[in-house]
Amino acid sequence: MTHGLWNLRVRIEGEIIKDVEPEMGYLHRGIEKISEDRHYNEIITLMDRTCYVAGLAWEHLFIVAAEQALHVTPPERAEYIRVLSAELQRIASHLMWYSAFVQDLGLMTPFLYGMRDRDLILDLFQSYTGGRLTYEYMRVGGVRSDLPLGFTQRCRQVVDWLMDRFVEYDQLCLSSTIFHERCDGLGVLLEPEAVAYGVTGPMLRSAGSHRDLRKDRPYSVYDKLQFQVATASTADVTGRYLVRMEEMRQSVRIVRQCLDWLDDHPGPVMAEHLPRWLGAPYAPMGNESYLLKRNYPTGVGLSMMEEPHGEAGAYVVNDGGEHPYRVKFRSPVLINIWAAKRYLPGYRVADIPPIMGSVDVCVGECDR
Amino acid sequence: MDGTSASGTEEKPFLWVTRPLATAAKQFAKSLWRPSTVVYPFERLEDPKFRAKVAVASGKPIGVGEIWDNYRGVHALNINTCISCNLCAFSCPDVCIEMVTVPGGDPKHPKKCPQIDYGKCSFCGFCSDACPEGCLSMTTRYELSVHKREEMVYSPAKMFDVYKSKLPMNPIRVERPENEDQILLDAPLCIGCNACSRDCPTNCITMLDIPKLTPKPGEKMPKRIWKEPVINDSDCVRCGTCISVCPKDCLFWGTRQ
Amino acid sequence: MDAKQLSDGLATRFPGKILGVDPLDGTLGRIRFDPAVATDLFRSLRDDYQFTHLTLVGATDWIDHREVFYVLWSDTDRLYLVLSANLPTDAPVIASSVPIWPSANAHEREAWDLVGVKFEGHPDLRRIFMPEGYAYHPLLRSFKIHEPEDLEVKVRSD
Amino acid sequence: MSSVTLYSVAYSIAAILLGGLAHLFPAPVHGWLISGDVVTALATVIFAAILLAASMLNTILLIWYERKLLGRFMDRRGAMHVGYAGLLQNFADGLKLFRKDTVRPGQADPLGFWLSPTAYMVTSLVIFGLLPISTGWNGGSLPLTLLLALVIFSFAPLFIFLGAWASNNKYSLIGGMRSAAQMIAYEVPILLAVVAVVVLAGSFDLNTIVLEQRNYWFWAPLFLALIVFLTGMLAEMERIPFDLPEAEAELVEGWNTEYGGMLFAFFMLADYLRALVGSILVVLLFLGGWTLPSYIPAALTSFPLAGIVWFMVKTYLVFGLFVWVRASLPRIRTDQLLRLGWMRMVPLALLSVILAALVVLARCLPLIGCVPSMGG
Amino acid sequence: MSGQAPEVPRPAVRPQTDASPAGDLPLAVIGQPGVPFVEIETLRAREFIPAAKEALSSLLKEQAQGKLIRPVFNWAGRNSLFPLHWGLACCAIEFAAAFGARWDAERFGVVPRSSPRQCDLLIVNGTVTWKVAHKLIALYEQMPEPKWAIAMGNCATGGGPFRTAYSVVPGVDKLIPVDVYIAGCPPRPENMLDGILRLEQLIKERGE
Repeated sequence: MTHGLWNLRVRIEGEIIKDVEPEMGYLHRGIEKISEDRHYNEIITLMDRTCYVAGLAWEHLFIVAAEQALHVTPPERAEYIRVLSAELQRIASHLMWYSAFVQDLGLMTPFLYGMRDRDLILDLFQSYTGGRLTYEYMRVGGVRSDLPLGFTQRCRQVVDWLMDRFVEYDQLCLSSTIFHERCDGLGVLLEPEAVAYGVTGPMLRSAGSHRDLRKDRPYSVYDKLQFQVATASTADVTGRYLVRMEEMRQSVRIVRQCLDWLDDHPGPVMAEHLPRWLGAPYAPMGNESYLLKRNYPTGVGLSMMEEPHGEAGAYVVNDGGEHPYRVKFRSPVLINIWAAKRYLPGYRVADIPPIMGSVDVCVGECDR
Repeated sequence: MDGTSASGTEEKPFLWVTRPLATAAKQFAKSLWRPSTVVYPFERLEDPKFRAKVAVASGKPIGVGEIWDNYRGVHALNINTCISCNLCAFSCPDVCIEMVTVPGGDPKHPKKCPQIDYGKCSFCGFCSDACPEGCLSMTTRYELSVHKREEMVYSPAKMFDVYKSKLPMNPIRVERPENEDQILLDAPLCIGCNACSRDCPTNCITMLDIPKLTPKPGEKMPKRIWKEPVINDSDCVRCGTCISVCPKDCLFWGTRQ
Repeated sequence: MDAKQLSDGLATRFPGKILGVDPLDGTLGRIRFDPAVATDLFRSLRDDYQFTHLTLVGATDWIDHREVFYVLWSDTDRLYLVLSANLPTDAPVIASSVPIWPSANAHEREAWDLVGVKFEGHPDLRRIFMPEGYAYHPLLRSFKIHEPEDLEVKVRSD
Repeated sequence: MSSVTLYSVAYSIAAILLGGLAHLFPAPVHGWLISGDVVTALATVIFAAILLAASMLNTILLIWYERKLLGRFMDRRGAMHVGYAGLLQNFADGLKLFRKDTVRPGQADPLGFWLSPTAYMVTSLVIFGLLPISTGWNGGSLPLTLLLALVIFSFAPLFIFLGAWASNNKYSLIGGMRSAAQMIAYEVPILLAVVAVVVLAGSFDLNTIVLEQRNYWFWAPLFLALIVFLTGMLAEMERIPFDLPEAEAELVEGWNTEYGGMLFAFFMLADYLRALVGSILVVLLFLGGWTLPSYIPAALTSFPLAGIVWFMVKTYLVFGLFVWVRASLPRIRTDQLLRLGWMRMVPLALLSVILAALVVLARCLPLIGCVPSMGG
Repeated sequence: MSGQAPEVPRPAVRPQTDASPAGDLPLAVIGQPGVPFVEIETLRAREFIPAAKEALSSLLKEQAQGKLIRPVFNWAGRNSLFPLHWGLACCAIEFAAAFGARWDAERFGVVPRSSPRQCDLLIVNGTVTWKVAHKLIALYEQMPEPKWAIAMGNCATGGGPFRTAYSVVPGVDKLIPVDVYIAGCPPRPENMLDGILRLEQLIKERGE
């Protein structure tokens, strides 16, 4: 599959799927284990690689959990920059999904359009984080650096351009009879079943649910931003397409609001009063008994976020040391793939690529 | 609950497949003269000459600008200003930096500079953020393909060559927090061995004489030199070398009251 | 519904089995419970308190015991609830929550794979990430990771 | 111009060669060498060689053309560094595939595995001997050229299925079965659309069909048949949107999954040969072949080999249409494809046959006695 | 942030990294010798590939002494490298971006194919875990000669940031012979193209 490394065992009768068994773990890299041996800020380098199409969203996820566990509050400007990054990342991730999905349908051209327009967003990321795919941008207590000069203007240019391109994408897919023939009524997963199977994100919202953690449980500064939750009622592949397209438009809306706010409110992007190993470069810590003597607060951080693929979660246990004691992630993709047992049987073998393509699989995050 | 129903009312099939055909034809006409391809070995994105042509969609430059200045590529090392503080090696999450001896130090103080194995480096920039002297920074060079695994290890001299080639360097300097922790001394444990002062890369530790204590009756006096390190906080780069060399673990991080 | 209400309600239903409630930012709190009542507690939470979503099941190894935690989401209250239960190291067994929340399937397999917590009543408790037949549970604290020894550079012979 | 034909060119080359050669031999051999039979035999061989070279060259050019065109549709450049504008790219690909190791899977059936690509290639090549490119530039003007070409054209599913089965790979087999079903399903509408053309032209001879289009090209009265024929040809060529035998997302590479090296090159080349044949057939049947409308200035139509030039221009434009479709449409599903073939295309083709009959009728109407004779 | 500290059991002594409390539990990770299924596969690849290459090259030396043909085939081979369409991890995204509109690797005749039988080049673009290692070897063995391999990114080169993990192969050159290494995490698409160009250079110099 174009979406990465996983295996779907399918039992078929003729062309009809009877039962499926997803097989994961081909990209299990022990990120949770490695995290236990790393400083909080160093885990960010792993976060970018956990979900390689939505690195900044996962950085945000982990950093919020870590801040909660460490009792650190970031300045508001940093929060806005994080939300801006997460929303741009949502657009980039959805564009990547679009590219892979249409390729599964056999459409070559939109794949290239999607990648081309995604590169523009990656250019924006590169201009302020310094990386194309792995950003290492957020830190406990803020972000690494402020936005460069002229960034907001460039960003507005890009999102304006993207808004025009979304129309083009719809013309290539929605306006095609073949697309509807291929996608309508496929992979139906109705809301009660989706809830029972723990499916989240665009897959759940395509079934008519309004569940979006950005609205339901506003984290960061989402309660100050105006946007709507994209939903569809068909619960099929077309519905997921529609929800993601609308989400990109809503993300552009959020991005514009964030840019307006950032233009007007300069300020620091890093919190003050951080513990030694968070605010400054790492250095030998010395005898651990001194560390215990200082009695840093312990804590548990739980952050749940609406990541492009669905609801992601991070659970961080801080036992007062320089490394977290335990880091546990909730991967939306793992559960969304798992529910294939529910939404795949009954369709044809040729329907597997569009249905699984509409799930938006990112194996790195699924296997961790 | 405010939600929007993503119905996509604007785009409905019109005459089966004519709309997508028209869209593709439009793009064909647009990219006939200049597609958005960067002809890589001949045109390079980081070259200012091509910035107006690339980052484009079909010949129309958008979102371009100085996007390359922050790029984190190969490191440039200024050997001359490196103080061998070891901070880059400590801050590396991937343990890819090794401090190797370079000529130029005195015999007591061998000069050590970072050697980076790009086969392990994840280009996170923590090392250049940590560098207190700004001598290790990242450039916009990214071509790193080699035939042999050994060629991926960049020695200090090789990184100095990168520095001398005057590539654009990552301008981001992460500011150090104002209320940084200082290095404190657990005075009763100190034996005055001078190790911290000897190895301090910035020479900010001076050993001062302290009054000799007379043991109380019945108490055994530790064998020690009657000196104690005093650290000049304004010069200290917080590299922790003193902590790691201290034989008695009597230095630690803390806030001076 | 607030944490007090919920914990009081649960305490009356399961006397002596709710071991305490810790506050946790952004959630109703963290309820520690006795693993013996796991199934009943889950059913009660789903049916009586509308915690319809099971978001996360995970486990932590605390050397002297293992902790299983559940994160639940209530659609009516829009709040998270964290449950946690301590299991002894020598017999880390708890009743599975798959019959109540099917979404726990993959999570519990992962917890078994990585931390070695057994879920009784799970329909298909196999390893999920590591290959079948792998001998260890890698997220136990006693399992050490280390720099690979065999990292010397190899040159192709021809 | 009209006197020069491909065969006459081949014949004169053979005569010159043999004449030169004959001087080296004594009289009996000399006489035998310049006798008509020998010259004819050699001329035939040369004729075939010219055809082979021309069709191969055109096919390779066609692949290049598609890659460049597709690149522009996708806002990129396509092959451009190997040779001028990537012209040598496909030669490099072919040479490399020729040079590469050919692996036969251990469980594969040797005969079918080796035979099918070769046969597929050969059957695709043979058709070129039948297609007229300009006046006199064809192999043989049989009365049933069109039928013969289509019959040879429809051998392909047999060999594809054979090769797929012989590979002993489940993806190949599924791909081969899909391919066979698809090709057989679309034979019917194609033949019906051809019937419409034949009704209008009154002949199975491609030369006659082209000549019948002197006054008006057949696409105007037979627009429906053209649509059916184009769709059917897309399915026969297994191009997007009908490339499900090679659906990469579900079947690795379809029926040529196990083929590598030269055998894969055969399959690839034969695919494009068939694409070329399809485009040529569209031009011959609907777009007037090498003829041009009378309002085109004579200067554009009377230079040497103008017929061939215009014919190739038309062929490449038609192929460009196929590329355009490939660039903008997704792939459809097997059952939808078959439903489209049987439920939509066959009735449309039948309708177009009726239309063609009506056109013929309308043409006859002014003639005396036509209508009563039909009644009686 | 309300600063409420939920009660977290603080371990009395933080486990030290070097001392193992469970002494009898070996430090073994699956990659070390003693775990059969990977080992067997590894050995097979290690011995099979050089032998096959040797046989092929000796065959070539005997038959194709021609000075004319070899360069032509060399030119063809290096200008039409078909990589396997196989995405592993992060680098696969950049691999895809290199085939996107902006970089368009097809300019060099690099066209990804899905079937290993039609490929010349295996670009290992991502972390290789022990679970997938034998599949990687199988794919490499299915590719017909002559063939090349590129280790793209640090994970393929030496395990990258995950090399300490229990499930990751520390470098794909433990499994298959690698011709060109590309450093980067992940490498930019330009960097990947640079690697392919370097491989072309290598083929030109070294022959096949």
